[in-house]
Amino acid sequence: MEYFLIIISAIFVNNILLAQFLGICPFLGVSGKLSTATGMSGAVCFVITLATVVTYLLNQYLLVPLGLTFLQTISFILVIAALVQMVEIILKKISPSLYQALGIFLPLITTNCAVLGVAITVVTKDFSFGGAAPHMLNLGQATVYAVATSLGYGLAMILFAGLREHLAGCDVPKAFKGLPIALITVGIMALAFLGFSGIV
Amino acid sequence: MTQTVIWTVAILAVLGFLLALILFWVARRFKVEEDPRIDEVEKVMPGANCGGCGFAGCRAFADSAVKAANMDNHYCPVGGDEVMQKVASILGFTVTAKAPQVAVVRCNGSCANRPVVNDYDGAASCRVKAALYSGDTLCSFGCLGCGDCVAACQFGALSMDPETGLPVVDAQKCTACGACVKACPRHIIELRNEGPRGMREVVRCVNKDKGPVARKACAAACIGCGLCMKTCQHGAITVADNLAYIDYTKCKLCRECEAVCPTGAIHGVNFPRELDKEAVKKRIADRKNKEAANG
Amino acid sequence: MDNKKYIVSPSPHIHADISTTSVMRDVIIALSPAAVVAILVYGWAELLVLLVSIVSCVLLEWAVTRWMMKRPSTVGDLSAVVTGLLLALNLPSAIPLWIVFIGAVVAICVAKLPFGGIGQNVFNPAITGRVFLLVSFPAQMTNWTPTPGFVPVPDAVSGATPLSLLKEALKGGSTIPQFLASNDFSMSSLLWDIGASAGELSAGALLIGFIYLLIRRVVKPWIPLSILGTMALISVVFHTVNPDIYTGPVFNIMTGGTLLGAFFMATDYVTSPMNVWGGVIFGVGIGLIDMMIRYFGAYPEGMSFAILLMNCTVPLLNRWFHQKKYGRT
Amino acid sequence: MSKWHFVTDGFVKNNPTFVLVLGMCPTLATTTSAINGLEMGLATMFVLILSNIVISLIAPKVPDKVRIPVYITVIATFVTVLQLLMQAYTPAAYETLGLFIPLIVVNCIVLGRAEGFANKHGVGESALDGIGVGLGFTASLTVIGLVREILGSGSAFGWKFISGDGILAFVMAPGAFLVLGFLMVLFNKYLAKK
Amino acid sequence: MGKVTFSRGGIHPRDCKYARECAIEELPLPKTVYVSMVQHLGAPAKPLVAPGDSVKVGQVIAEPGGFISAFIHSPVSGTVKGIAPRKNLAGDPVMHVEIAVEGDEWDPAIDRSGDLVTDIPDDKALILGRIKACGVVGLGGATFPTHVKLSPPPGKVADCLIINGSECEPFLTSDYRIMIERPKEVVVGAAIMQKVLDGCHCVIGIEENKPEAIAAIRAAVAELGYPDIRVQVLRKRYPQGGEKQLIDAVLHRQVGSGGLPIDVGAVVQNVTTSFAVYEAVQKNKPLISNILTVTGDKIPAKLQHNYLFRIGVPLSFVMEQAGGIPDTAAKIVSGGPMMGKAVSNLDATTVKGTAAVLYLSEAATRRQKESHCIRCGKCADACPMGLEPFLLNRLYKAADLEALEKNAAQDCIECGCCLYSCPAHIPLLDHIRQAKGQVMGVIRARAAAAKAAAEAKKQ
Amino acid sequence: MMAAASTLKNMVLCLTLVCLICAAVVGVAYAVTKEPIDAAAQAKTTASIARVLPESDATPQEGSVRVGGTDYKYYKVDGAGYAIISTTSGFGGLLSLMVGVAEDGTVHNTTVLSHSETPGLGAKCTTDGNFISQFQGFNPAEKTLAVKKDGGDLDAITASTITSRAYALAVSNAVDVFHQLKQGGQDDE
Ligand SMILES: Cc1cc2nc3c(=O)[nH]c(=O)nc-3n(C[C@H](O)[C@H](O)[C@H](O)COP(=O)(O)O)c2cc1C
Ligand SMILES: Cc1cc2nc3c(=O)[nH]c(=O)nc-3n(C[C@H](O)[C@H](O)[C@H](O)COP(=O)(O)O)c2cc1C
Ligand SMILES: Cc1cc2nc3c(=O)[nH]c(=O)nc-3n(C[C@H](O)[C@H](O)[C@H](O)COP(=O)(O)O)c2cc1C
Ligand SMILES: Cc1cc2nc3c(=O)[nH]c(=O)nc-3n(C[C@H](O)[C@H](O)[C@H](O)CO)c2cc1C
Ligand code: SF4
Ligand code: SF4
Ligand code: SF4
Ligand code: SF4
Ligand code: FES
Repeated sequence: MEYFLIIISAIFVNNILLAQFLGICPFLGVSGKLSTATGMSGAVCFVITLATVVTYLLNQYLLVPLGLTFLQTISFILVIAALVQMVEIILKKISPSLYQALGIFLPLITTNCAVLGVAITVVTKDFSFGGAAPHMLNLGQATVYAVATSLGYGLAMILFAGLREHLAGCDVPKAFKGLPIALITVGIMALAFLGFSGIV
Repeated sequence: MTQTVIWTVAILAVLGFLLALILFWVARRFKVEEDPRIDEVEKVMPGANCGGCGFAGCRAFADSAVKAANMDNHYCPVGGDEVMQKVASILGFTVTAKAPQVAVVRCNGSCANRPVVNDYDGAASCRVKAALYSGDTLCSFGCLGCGDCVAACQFGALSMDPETGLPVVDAQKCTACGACVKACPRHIIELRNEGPRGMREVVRCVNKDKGPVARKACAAACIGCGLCMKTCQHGAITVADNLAYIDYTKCKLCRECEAVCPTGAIHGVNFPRELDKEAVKKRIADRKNKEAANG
Repeated sequence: MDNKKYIVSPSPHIHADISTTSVMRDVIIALSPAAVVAILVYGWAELLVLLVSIVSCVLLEWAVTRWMMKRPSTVGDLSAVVTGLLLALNLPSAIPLWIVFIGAVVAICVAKLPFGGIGQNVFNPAITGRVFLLVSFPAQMTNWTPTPGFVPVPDAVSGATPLSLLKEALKGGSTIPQFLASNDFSMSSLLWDIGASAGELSAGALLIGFIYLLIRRVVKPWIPLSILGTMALISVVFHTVNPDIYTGPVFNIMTGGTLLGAFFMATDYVTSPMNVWGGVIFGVGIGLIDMMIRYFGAYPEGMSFAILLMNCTVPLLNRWFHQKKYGRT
Repeated sequence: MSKWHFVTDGFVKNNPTFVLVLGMCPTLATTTSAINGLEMGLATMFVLILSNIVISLIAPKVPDKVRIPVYITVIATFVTVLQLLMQAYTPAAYETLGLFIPLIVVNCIVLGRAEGFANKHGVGESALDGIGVGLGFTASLTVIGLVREILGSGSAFGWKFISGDGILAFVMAPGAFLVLGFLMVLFNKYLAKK
Repeated sequence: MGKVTFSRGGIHPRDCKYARECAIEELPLPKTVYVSMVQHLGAPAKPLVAPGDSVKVGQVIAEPGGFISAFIHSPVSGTVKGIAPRKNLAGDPVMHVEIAVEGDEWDPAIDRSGDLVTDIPDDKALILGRIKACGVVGLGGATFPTHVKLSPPPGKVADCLIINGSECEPFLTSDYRIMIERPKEVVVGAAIMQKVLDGCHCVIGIEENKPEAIAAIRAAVAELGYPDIRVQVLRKRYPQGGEKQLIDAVLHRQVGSGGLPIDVGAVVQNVTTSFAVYEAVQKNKPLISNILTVTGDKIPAKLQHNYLFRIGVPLSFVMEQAGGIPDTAAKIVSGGPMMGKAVSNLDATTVKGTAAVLYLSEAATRRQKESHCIRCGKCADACPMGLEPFLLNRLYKAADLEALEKNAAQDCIECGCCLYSCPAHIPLLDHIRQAKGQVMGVIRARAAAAKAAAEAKKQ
Repeated sequence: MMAAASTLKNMVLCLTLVCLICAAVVGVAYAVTKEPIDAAAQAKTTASIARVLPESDATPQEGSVRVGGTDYKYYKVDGAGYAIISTTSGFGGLLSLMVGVAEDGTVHNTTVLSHSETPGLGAKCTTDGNFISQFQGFNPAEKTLAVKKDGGDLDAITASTITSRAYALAVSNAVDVFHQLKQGGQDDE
């Protein structure tokens, strides 16, 4: 049950993009086309999950025992940066078309707050689901949390990309063209997602 | 305390070392070869992605140019010679300079010259109108006035003149990409050499009807009388299908044709002074007389 | 023959007697029974809310298109009137009028015109306005004290909708039977939903309007049917499993904004899928989300949120579902 | 030649929020009030200036393949230093800004300037650029925060001018997006023309 | 069998068959006729006469210019004045043979008597030869050469001949008049074609709003007693007469995209074509005349007519004879209000396929200002081909040819239901027609390239 | 300026070196700020205790106790009472309070240590004077620690019953902890 609540919470109630404001730059940047958005979501999902697990272990078995939790930021980002670069190199080889589409945004996953944000949140925040006492997530829960969060990222991204593709064919006033109307769209999406509040 | 510092340094150093090692290995294992010149060429392209070069966009152009044996089939009209020179130097080719061109509208059937005889009520599109019928005037060759060319120009170089109902080209903005040429269903727009200081001599008519029919349809129509052809000393003018055409590569801008055209279908643009028709006519007459005397 | 200029155009040469304006006029006609009932029950206050909402929507649309967007005004198509009307029918009659105005601003100047105006907005304007107000003014938006009406009504429950009272009670740990016992109204009187937003007031009036729309072929029934069907199905299952904390299908369909939303707001052409099957998925999604919010969420009911959320999926549904073509399998 | 423009560019021409559209997360998350926006902006500026300086110094010696990890390490160092300093001297601000202080590491502006400016320019110019972009960022955040505070809480820089609540949506997530969107329209319309 | 109709889309415009009670009158001859060389689908015909030649009614004056093309005969007797381009309906120059009318002398091979000939020749080749020699083309709109249609390509068999008597467009009444005035000839024509198609079934489809025609044809069928011809009543719905829709309604079969009726074993011919086939085969009379309706909205009854006209008569002459152009007319259409062509050149001449001169008032025809699509889906509901016109319109504007082809722009039959139904008054069909043309161009180019590649491989 | 080549040696050297230097910087910064950070944390605790308990010269003694399966951290201030940290689930997440319970069992004052409630709604639990003042001098023996909707004696924050409920529960739990401590204390003595 707790896993289920973690999933619902991470995807809908505390959606990483629409409620937590993490990873907005690539969200705005690559959502112009549905295909790109889908690719990016996949990449982010993969990186977030991997990064969360690795950093969780790093924190749990190295930093905490040594009392070096102040090194979280710097060591986490190092791990993430290396991970992303690896994904980039591998993707370029395996799927050049996806690589082309994601263009400059792959390196930007490194600087995607979502990845570091989830990694840090998981090891610093207490959670409480379904009336359980506040506690830190264990490795399994952290992994589920990471996967669900990135699914929430993907959901918002894909919906948004669909909306933006539609908007591309609309006669949007000049001053609103591009990002302003995109931001207004996200704003209303965020408004809609507030409907889920209180579910978990 | 010092212990903390030591641990800090140790951990980060080891981490950095390990990561660098892994990265290096991955980079080697998954190496991809791509011609780096594609990126270089793309960088010097204008990036308008207008397709004026005949490729699907600037990158497609670059991709193809890199593979090409020479630059004959690759010319970016927007970037012009300057850009092509750069591309050629990247790829080690030579290019022959092309004279700068500009779009020219070859119709002068303004509302005043060409009476409207019916009331078009379909979609505001030259294409649709052309597919339907010969147009709302008696000229079945001239401009339809719905501005498809204006919509096609992504450089904002074309606009409809509300007074004449005809498109006008802003030569400053025109990049000679040719989009308007393709868009016009009546083939009214043509790309021509810009000419010295922008001076050009143009027959502003495409009507191929016989003289009287053309005349009835439009006061400014070319009636194919051939006076201009006879006058031109440089052989720049041909008349076919009742229509005169000036070959801009041969035209020497003497403006004699303009002076003799009975309907005023020939226009000189960007000349510093207005044409003194009588003076030119006199000059022609003198010359003819002399020739007659000699011959 | 003569010099008359005859019209020339591609075929067809005739057109159905229909326009955007006529469609919107039908929606207005269809909504008027509900509006009349609301005015009768809630009196002058309701009338003012309606007036302020409609007038602000229309004036804002006019002013913004003319002065800020520099485009020909589109108020003639009456869609702003529909938006104003639906917004008003979604608000409590006791709401301060300046809040109504803010709702209109959001509906027209945030949800509609920045997207290019009629036909191009991706979110339902009236619902965006209402949800914005719900989030921004939780106290005022949940004050359902009935204002004095023109006709006497029995059983006036004051202060809150039965739904929100029930939600409170359930969150506080009591069960439905306890709730009914501790309040002096019966389940059936809950259905004659007095402390509710004007539009929720009368299922009958809404149904009449909807039937009118069906007859005039303005809307098709698939979306409302799939919403109501989904809600009924979920309620039946949950209610059967645990009647103490899960309300039943009749209650869920007859209370809150369900009918108004299903009949008039989920069917907005612009913000719903074009295809029948897309529409069914859209409706099922709305039903699911609304029930999820009703049973588990912070809000007593979630029709507006559900529609707004499913609005986000419309471009994708339009992409995935297409009409069956002649001669192709 | 005056280098003053490296600073002023950050306000309009290279405005990180409205023109470069980077660092959106803190921009949206921390601007619930003018003060919060201001604090976030200053914190970012601190890192931006220092990392710009250091990166412009070391850039020539960094191999391409490890460029990003190296830059990030440098930035992360300054962020950690900032975290420690804030914990020590401005604990209240540290708490309000929360997660978004460590996230300065991944603020696209910082890395973006490192990649896009500092590794091609000298130390002095990089420092000025850091100041300019940092100030631009701070100014944008403060303005967004101010608008959201006025609309959402009926106060400005903590000074309350109406009793009761404002329009709550503006202090919540949707308001962040909407305010940014509409401010961007105004920015494009009135400032960016120059 | 009850009433049938096609399975999707369609609209219900008002009938407006004001001229239904007007019996067919013979139109007098003008002084000069102009016979167009483009009166059929396919290549223009090649003139066989020279200026100064004198011709008789029914004499061949032009031969087919290709496989899909047809003979053209002189509709009058007189002297050929000239062969020159002349503007057609749309103002485009087209080759015409100008003939000065002198008397009315017919080619003697033509049987001009009114007697009904019911004995059908046995020789298929002979029948087809006569149809071809008489220049019969489809009179239902497309003017496709009938003999081509009646010769299915090898490997394809017709199992049903459908005679199209739906006349689903508002205003038009010429098919209706033929059915009630010459029902037997129509039925004999059908039987002839049935024979050519090796005795397949034959269904005569007539819309329910023409009860008299249904009765007349039924009576004729019963009286003549040809085997396997039946009358099918169709529900009133436009475009019931579109052949794809008609086949769907009658046979419950759908012709695939880019396919022909014969692919599903059907051949569709119009009732007046059937009449023309009768005259060609039984009376040796070439297609030199046809029936047209002169009608319109808000015009007096005396201006409404059904005329038997000689092909080549200028439209202006027809209108003059019919009582002049009414003042209320804002648009003159050649053909029906849904598919007809607006006339921009009143001096254009009638051709084999001319079916009506229609006067429309400003109120009935003026297009309203276009506004934004409100995504009501009415266009998609109305489209009988199951297309999504709003989408095609958008894709056309985005110049996305690939997506246009994927969404079947090429399948549009140009019925106009979408534009008719759109509350936002978007010129959907205007754009879709363009889109269709562009997609067809792509498809043709691809087919040509494939063919060239295949040929290159062979060698 | 040309970057150094991406050879193995360069890459490893560079990254390791940078890490080394950075680590040193961070380590030193940590060493330097450790004391001020601890002091700041201490100051915050002291300030919180000072807010929730009557003035006293005694130094707070930190302790921890398990009540109902949950561990509670508390500070005992001799002569003033107990400052108990009590955490419950609010609307948006956890709501952590420090509750000062005077020796006589009345609540002296409360303060919010951390919360993630909605700004403008639940977040008012830190600012809404009317709400907060209800807890000052609250005597659980006389009144019920619950919001009025639940049959208690507390007015909820407008439109934030859930937060108010969580707040009341946290205080009520703290009172329980106090009683447990009292009992335990008596047992000890
Ligand atoms: C939209 C549409 C409507 C049509 N309506 C009729 C009609 O009412 N009557 C008719 O005979 N043909 C109609 N046609 C033409 C038929 O599709 C078909 O071409 C014709 O019946 C074939 O007979 P024909 O070759 O004898 O002309 C219509 C075609 C289209 C595309
Ligand atoms: C290029 C072309 C080839 C055709 N070939 C045949 C054919 O072989 N057999 C046939 O029955 N009809 C053939 N048709 C006729 C069409 O099926 C159709 O009857 C004609 O285009 C008129 O239809 P409409 O009036 O509905 O447009 C052909 C049409 C075209 C355009
Ligand atoms: C976006 C959003 C945020 C909310 N935040 C809070 C909150 O912080 N605290 C709270 O108690 N309720 C919050 N609520 C819940 C509602 O305000 C709920 O109606 C209320 O708690 C119960 O109503 P009442 O307090 O008026 O009885 C929130 C609701 C929404 C939609
Ligand atoms: C059947 C129907 C339902 C409509 N429902 C709404 C609605 O719920 N909210 C609204 O703002 N406008 C509604 N409108 C009006 C209009 O379509 C809407 O404002 C568009 O979103 C404007 O682009 C409706 C119109 C129709 C025809
Ligand atoms: S005017 Fe024509 S050629 Fe010139 S830029 Fe515009 S589209 Fe291209
Ligand atoms: S020049 Fe051609 S495209 Fe331009 S308005 Fe005239 S007809 Fe249309
Ligand atoms: S004209 Fe074409 S797209 Fe429009 S309804 Fe008819 S078949 Fe469909
Ligand atoms: S009928 Fe017109 S308004 Fe309706 S969907 Fe089609 S194009 Fe849009
Ligand atoms: S600041 Fe750019 S992704 Fe968060």
